[in-house]
Amino acid sequence: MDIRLQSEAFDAGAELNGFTARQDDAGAVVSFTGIVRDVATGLKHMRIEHYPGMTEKAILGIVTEAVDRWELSDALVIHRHGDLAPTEPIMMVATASRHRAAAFAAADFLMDYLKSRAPFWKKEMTTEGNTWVAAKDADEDALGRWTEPRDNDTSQGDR
Amino acid sequence: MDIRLQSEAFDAGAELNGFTARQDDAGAVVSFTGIVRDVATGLKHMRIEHYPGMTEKAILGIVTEAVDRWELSDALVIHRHGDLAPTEPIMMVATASRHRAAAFAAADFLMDYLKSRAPFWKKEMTTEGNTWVAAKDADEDALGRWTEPRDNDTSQGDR
Amino acid sequence: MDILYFAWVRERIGLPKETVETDATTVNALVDELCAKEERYAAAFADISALRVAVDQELSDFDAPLDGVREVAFFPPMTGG
Amino acid sequence: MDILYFAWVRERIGLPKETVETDATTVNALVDELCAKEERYAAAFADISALRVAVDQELSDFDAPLDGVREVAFFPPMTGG
Repeated sequence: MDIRLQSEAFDAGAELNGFTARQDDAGAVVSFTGIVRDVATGLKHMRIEHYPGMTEKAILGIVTEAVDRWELSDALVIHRHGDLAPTEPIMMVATASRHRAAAFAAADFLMDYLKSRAPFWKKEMTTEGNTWVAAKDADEDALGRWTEPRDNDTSQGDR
Repeated sequence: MDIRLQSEAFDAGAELNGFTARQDDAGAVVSFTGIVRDVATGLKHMRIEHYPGMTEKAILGIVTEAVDRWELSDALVIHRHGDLAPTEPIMMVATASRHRAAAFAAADFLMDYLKSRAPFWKKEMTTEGNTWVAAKDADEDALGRWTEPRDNDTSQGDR
Repeated sequence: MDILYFAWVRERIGLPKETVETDATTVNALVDELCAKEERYAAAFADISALRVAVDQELSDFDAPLDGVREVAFFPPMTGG
Repeated sequence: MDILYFAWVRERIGLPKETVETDATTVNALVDELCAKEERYAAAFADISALRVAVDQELSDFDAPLDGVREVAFFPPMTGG
């Protein structure tokens, strides 16, 4: 497992290649990259606040749960904090597994949990003013998908 | 949409970065990379046969369906044929969307359909002999997941 | 009509493509004609449930009509991705 | 006990962290103590359903006990990812 919390930008493609190269028995690698969208009129940057100490623990807990539950070969989470410019990557998740269904489900799960259970808060700094991004009910609801064991977790055979 | 059928190896990380850079309103990018695993004892290479003419049409049809159904910003499919060495990427899929749920669902859908509906056949060339990879019932069954419209298609708000 | 074979179907029949003259009106009738031709065809088509067929490059069924069709392909279930 | 505030809770209260002496036995009791202190606390805690709490860096509930606790943090629902 590779977990990084950082203010620096990162290269998602290079991270994906590095992660993939570290696998030796995983036929399936799924990645998610979250990017700062220029949706707010005149977005200057996205500011991401976090809770040092708790953030690392929360991410580690979520990643450990995903690795155990889907018997992943490996998982990667990179999450930035501080000021991010539009089009920069905010964070990425990658999962590796022998089975594509497990890799997809685990990456999807990691995103849902990082979104609503890791202590990050986004603020859009725009030419019109600064606004905290509101949490969405749909994001909280999405967590409900993971409370029941899914019968297709690792049953879908080779990749 | 970017669809490539090729015998040459490709750089999944560079492709992910290129795809992401081409988006301007998508906050979510999901990728899947399929890699030749060295599972068969003494695998020398994986040979992938395809049906020239039909393959391109089948992939285009699948990608078009995914883009329409999940209102994707963009989608990428690269699939190789010919002889592939262990640890080389076989294929990749990438999807871009404003919504992470749509990007995940569409990539998952693309994989299920490429696996069972695009005319490719894998043969493992090993030191012990050569064996056609058998299709798995689970892969065929997986297609059933997509016949009913999913209510979370694009409803999960921002990313 | 062009008939194409892929993967182990191609290997079993021993050729990737052939052009046949046929009056078969369905894929099933075409398969019967081919099987009558030579043992290797009968062997390849012994278990039709293990095969798939594409008609003019579209996945199809064995009872599909062949009226106006230019190309039929036989192959095992696909294993892409 | 260290009390931490994040995001708009931090902005509304006007500080990221403070150390308080308290006999509060639950998070709710601590919130009541803070609200009694100054108007800006009452404003920040006006709608508790809009807030989340972490006790010793674990997400928790407002009725959680504070026995032996060293750090409590208040913040709005998270928006990571």
